[in-house]
Amino acid sequence: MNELGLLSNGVNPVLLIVVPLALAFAVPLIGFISKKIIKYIPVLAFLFNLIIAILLIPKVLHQPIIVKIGGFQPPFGINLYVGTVGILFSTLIALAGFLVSIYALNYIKEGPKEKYHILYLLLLTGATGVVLTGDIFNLFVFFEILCISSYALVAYFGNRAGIESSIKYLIQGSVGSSLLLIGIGLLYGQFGTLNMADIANQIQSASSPSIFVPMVLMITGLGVEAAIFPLNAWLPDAHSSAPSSISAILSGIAIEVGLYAVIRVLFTIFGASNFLMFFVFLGVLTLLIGEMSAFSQKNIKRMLAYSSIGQIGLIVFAVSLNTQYGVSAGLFQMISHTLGKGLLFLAAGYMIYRTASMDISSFEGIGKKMPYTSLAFTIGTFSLIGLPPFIGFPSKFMIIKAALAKEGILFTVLVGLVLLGTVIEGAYFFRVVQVIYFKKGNGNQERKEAPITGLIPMFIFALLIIFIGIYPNFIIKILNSAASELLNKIDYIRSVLG
Amino acid sequence: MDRNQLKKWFESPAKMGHKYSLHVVYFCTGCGIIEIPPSITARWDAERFGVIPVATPRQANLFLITGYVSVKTLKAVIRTYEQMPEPKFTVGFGSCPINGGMYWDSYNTIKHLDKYIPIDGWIAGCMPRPEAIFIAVTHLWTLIDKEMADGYKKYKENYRYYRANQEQLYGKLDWPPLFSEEDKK
Amino acid sequence: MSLELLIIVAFGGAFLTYFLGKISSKLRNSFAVLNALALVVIIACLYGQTMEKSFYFGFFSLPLILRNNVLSWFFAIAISVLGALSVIFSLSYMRNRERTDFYYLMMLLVNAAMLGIVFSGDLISFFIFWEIMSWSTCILISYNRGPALAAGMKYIIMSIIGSMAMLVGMLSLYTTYGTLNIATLSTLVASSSHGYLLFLLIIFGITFGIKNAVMPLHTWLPDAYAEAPSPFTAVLSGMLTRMGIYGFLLIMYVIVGAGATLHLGHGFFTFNNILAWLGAITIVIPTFIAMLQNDAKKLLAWHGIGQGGYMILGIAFGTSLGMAGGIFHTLNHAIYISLLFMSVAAIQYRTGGVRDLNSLGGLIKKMPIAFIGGLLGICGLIGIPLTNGFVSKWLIYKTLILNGAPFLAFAALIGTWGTILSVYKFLHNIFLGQLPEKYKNIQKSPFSMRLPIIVLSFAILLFGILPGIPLKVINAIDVSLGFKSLNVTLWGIASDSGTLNTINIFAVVLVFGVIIWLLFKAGRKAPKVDQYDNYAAGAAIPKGKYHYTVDYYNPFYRMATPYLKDFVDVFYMKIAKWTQNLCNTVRRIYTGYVGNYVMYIVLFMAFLILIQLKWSVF
Amino acid sequence: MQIWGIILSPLLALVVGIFFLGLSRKIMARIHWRYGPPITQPVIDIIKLFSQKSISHGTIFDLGLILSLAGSFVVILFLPLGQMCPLSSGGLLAILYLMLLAPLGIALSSGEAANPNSSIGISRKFLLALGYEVPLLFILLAVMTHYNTISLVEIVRIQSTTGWSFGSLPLLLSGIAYFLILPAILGIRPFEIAGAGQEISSGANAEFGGKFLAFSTIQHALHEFIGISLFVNLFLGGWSLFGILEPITNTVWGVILGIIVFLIKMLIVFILGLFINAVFPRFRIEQAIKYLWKWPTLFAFIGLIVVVLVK
Amino acid sequence: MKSLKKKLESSFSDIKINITDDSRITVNIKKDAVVSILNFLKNLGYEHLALISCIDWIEENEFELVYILSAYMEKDQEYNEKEKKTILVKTRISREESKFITVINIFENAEPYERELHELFGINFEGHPRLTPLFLERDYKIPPFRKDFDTRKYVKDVFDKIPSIEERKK
Repeated sequence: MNELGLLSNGVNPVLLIVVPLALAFAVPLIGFISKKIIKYIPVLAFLFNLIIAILLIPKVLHQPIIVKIGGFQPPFGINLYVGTVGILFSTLIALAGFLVSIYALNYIKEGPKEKYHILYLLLLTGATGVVLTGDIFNLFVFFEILCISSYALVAYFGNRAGIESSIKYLIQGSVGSSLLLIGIGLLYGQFGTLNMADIANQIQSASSPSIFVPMVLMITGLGVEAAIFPLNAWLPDAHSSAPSSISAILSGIAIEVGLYAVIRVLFTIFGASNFLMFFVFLGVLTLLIGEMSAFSQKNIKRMLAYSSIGQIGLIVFAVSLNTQYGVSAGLFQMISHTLGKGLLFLAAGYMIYRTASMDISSFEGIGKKMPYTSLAFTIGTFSLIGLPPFIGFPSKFMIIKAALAKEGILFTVLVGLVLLGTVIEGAYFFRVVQVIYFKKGNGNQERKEAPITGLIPMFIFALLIIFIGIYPNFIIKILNSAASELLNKIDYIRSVLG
Repeated sequence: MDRNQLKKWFESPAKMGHKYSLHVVYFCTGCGIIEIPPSITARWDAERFGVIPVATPRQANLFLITGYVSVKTLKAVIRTYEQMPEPKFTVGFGSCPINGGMYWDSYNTIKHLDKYIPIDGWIAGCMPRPEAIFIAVTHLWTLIDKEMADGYKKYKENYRYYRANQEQLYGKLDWPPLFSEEDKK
Repeated sequence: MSLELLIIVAFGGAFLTYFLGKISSKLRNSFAVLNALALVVIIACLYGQTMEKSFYFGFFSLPLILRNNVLSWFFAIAISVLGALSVIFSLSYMRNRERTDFYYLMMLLVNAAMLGIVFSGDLISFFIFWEIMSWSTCILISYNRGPALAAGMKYIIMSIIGSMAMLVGMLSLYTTYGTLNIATLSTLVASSSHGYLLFLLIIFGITFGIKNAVMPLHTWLPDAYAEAPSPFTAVLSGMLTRMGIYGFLLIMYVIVGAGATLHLGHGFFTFNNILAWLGAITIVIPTFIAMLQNDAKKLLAWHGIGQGGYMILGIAFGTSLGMAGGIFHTLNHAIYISLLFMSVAAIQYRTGGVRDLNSLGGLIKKMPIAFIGGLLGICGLIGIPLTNGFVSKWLIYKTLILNGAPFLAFAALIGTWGTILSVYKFLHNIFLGQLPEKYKNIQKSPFSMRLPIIVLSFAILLFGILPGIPLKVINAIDVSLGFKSLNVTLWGIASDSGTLNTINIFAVVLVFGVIIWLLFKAGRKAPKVDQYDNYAAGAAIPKGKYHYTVDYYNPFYRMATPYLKDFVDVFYMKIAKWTQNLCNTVRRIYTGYVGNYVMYIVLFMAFLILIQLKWSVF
Repeated sequence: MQIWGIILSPLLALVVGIFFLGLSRKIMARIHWRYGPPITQPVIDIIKLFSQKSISHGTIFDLGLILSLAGSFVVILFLPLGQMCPLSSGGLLAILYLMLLAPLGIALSSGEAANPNSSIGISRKFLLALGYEVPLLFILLAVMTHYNTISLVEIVRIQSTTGWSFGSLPLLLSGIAYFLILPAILGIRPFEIAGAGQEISSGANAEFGGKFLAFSTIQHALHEFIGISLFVNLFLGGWSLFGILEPITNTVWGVILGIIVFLIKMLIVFILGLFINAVFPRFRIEQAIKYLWKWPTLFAFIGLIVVVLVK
Repeated sequence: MKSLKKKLESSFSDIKINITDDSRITVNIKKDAVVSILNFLKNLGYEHLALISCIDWIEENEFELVYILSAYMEKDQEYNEKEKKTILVKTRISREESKFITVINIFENAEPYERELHELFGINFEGHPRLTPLFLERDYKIPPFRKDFDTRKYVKDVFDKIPSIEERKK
């Protein structure tokens, strides 16, 4: 009952990690009592997480909370740094996790359900952990939890494609994490400490080549998970063969967390500003390659996977503009991508479930059979393209404004390329909408709508998309403070080291 | 020539008009057509009589039937005649339209053309020369003057009989009768 | 009568119609018509008052401003009247079609979006309404399935490119000036550097060029007009494509200001001159391509592009007369092109969707009202003196000639003759000539179709004979845009260098018409005759084979066809094919072997380190 | 003065037009070395046609013809006849567009006649119009830019002071071009494609019976009058004769003399044109368009360039 | 000419061939061998079927069909009268049944000739696609070109029966 205790003296952010972890291990125990309750546990866990995160937001806004685990003073003990960025991401993870767990209530029927829920809880704890930790080794540990559980979940269906893609994902992921570990080792060897703030503090004094190698190693390691261009070969296979709920989480949460890690490493630890210029080009390259390969896809989930790569490229482009407005635009795009892509994957899940095939041509006339799901799908596509009433529009608005704010013909050209990517995105998404609504469906037309538990998360996602789309000021405050926290690392160090 | 007597002009301009501007639709049937082109060109010049060849029966008021009329061509002749506007005159060339001429016993030529359409004037001669045509034109003038060239009126009054003759020859005709009962009065 | 009430009524009405449709189609129809008429009434009594209201949404501290001035009122009244007429028209046209509630929702949504565009006072709401308009149009274009999907796809790609260009232009304005309110912008922008002004004009020019189908950007228009359901094509061709003109007016004369735009660049290469020449090309080539079309709606679509060239020519010329001509031509074009599309729709409705010019004929006997609509429509299109087209074309030509641009005037004038030829082919193949057997017993078009046709035909004649009525409003627009005013009389323009007096032309034509009609009556009575009592050199008239329609201007086709293919469209198709192949090759990067993927990761790292060692960039 | 103009000029145009028709048949006959009909033959024809009973194919069949004749009369009112110009609002542009009424009217009525011959005739008439319109527009633009006005009355007044525009160098080329396309505008001899009697049984008036044919011939006569009077007004300075008539310009005698001079000029131009064109066989429509777009357009285009350069 | 005569005699039984002075060969043959000989001659180079005519031997109660064939001149040969070779293939068919097979599949241009013979002689050719009337407007009980068709009697009962307008009026 000590959780309640912790509740008393103000909410302790550590709960965000501890509760899902505990419940993850409690699942097999509860399994003995009755198999049916298991699938409700993740729902409870993330509902709890969501409430705590929302409660913490006002506190964190005026000054970040440093949680010292085991009473050791930093830089010795592990500490959690719950800044606005951290809380923003954890609310996002909790929200998405909560909704997808409702979706999974009766989406996951066959196969080892118990294992699914354990891995699901572990995956999201890993994600929350990465977001909140202030210590790079701790970052590595949570990162590993996240990756391993996602390897397993990708192979959940157990069919040939699932296993093959999860093996590929495993190999690349492990290569990435080993590079990450070497990087952390080098840093530890050089500075003798694992605490991010401490390293950030001592880094100015160190000579540039000696810190460049660990930086490259860490960025490549994290980049694999963050799906930046050359490193994201695993993403299309993993997302298309995973169950839809998992691919929603993977492309909604896992990639964003990977990207958060890369940004945290780049901005706070190394603060290498001219490296960011390289990242701008990398972002645009990822965007174009993602959109182009999505354009020629026939399979709906592979198309959505490639479009996730495109969106990631857009976010990287926005964040690496290295201005306050740019970074907040990038974070805004992350939120819109999580909501939009999550909605798309959930809707696509039930469409595939009903038509029992993944290629787009089988969706003809589904607008009639599943009106609400296809409406949700259309809202998702419109928001990703960036049409006014939906969340995609303000985020694209901010990105282009940030890009144009930087003088120079180079950035106008890059904006041109980004918009070219949007045009291609508009083209292939409209092609799908055309197939859904305007092709005459063959065969029976009676309505086989998705079940209620499937419709509720979609409905909430759609509601959020429209609400934030119309009223973006609602989250602008959090975004700006998160961006400022990321950008100026001095007060990060001061708040941790005191 | 009495063309320039103004008094006549004012008495009946319509009749004078018809006399001095005979627009011809010549129907190239039989051997008479060879005579028409020379009558138009420089040597004989029909235009000085106001006779000009025109393309369609709608614009014409003189119908020259030059030579024998076969059973098949008679259909076209009747249709052209009916398409011509009201004060219309027809002139038959040579003896064939009169009584079949040298084809008197042929199974395929029409013997008495005036049983099917009214003919106002005949020109003798097994294909009359252009001078004969012009003489016929002058005669036609006198006929018009004396109100005797009234073939079209006869056609209108006893259209029923003409129609009966035509249907006796062809069985059922595939165009509606020109004058139905009521507009005859 | 405030503006936001108008917007609420427009959008609310659209969604309400959709839900009413669920209850009963009769209720929905009457509500749709009522809603459209209500809009007309509200806008009508907004005349004259210029007002501005701003509402603060939570959108990055950017207000949504609605304002009404004489320019937006002019466009708004045209949009609402045309929208009402097309809704009335589609009552019977869409009766036995499926998904009609969806159709009405989209129709009223498009109207509402256009009103929004016209009344929006700042660029962000302009952009939002613009997006809503282009999306609902693309859905309506691909409404009847089949080839319409390709047309919809082509339209949506071009309009996304257009709106992206506008987004970039708008945001560069926002970053440099911090505000998007059009009124404040118009004061601030005039002062900035020529290069920046040119950049702005080109970016916004691309968007409005695509929408108004200026020559190189016109390829979406023929397919979109041909495939969209006909009542919507009337709205699409009438007012929707002319939002491009409103946009051009907005950017060239409101935001950048008349003074600045007119001498941007030097000598021949000023922005206006290039735009004028583009307009001239847009007049000539599509009009002659229109001659080759065998599909009635495609033919009218190509004319839509051609007439767009006149408006661009009028506006780009920057004198008050030219402006008046351009804007007046926008109104006239809206009237007669929608009239023509409605008469084609009436024909389609009766002949079961046939719109191929080679298989129709003689429909004047069966559908006289559609014929009158068609006839007055094409007279307007050509610019016959008593119709409204003549007045606006006269204004445009006068400016071109008196300002020393004879070659532009030549392009415009030769465009008229191209129009005459192709448009007479349209009228002849559908209405005149022999009536085919299968259309022997079709009835007249229903009343709800005849009403709009009659109203629009009357409007053509009214504005043709009394052009003063619209010209007064247009003169006010000229003054508001900063040009000197013309002395507009009720029957035309009176100015020192040549007056136009349509009343005495009308009087003279009427007088002589009556005299000759009496003379005609004096002649002997000519009885009416059936179409088969005809001259065929004595032979019987072959039923159904005696109507000359197939390649009507054959001698000209043989001479001109190789040059009149739509090269621009072929070029765009090549680009589309090329991007498709590029996308396929790009996808091939993901080979599917894990070995390659791991190699990518290692190569990426090696690449970074190599860069650092060699040039130490980071 | 203006009311006189409105009554007098159409009648004068009618009489002169029909006289030209008769004259052309007489001259054509003389060229063919035959006597030919009396000059008054067209009048006789018209009287005969009016007394004939014809058929009609529908209301548009009649109204189209009425519109075309009314259109021709209206255009005559806009053309200055000597000093007298009844109506001048809208200038040369209005005349150019009013000249569209006549062919449109005939096109409508012959279209309604449901006869392929008349449809082919109309399509050829419009193609021929397209053919001669290209050089004609260049010419009109050259004149308008040269005198920097769009009103014909103004052009005639300037010519009376500064001498005929046929004499001034830049407009000489345009004048020659106009003379080259004059037969095409009038639709006579080599360019008789639209009303070809033999090939398409007189094209547009295939189905025109009695009074319809009369109206059509009158319209054709007026059209010839318009074509020539436009030429005379634009290039031969309307009523002015090398300044001789200068002193008595606006007296009654001056006006009458002006009209006579104008008509004489028209007669000369007409006869000259007739002599040149009577010997040509009828062109095919492709040859006509190719010819019209080759030499006359070249002259007119160079004329326009010269005018623009001179300004 | 001789070689052709020998060749024909060798390949066809009971065939009578005689060569007239102006280098023309007439071949009389049974009706069932006509198709084979026409094919044979066509391969020999006589591709041009000039005419099919018919003679009405009323006494022998037979029709005689005459197929007139000639050879096209080679391109390089210029035309001279002597070189022109024409062949007449004659055959006899009985007058009552007046039936024969069509040769359209050998010579397409035989179609109008056969229609004419059908209309004027009453011979119907099996396999002919369109045996519709060609020249005559009215239908005749006895086809006019047959010898037993009396034109004067026909004229008397058709044309003279039609009264003039005055008689009909009474």
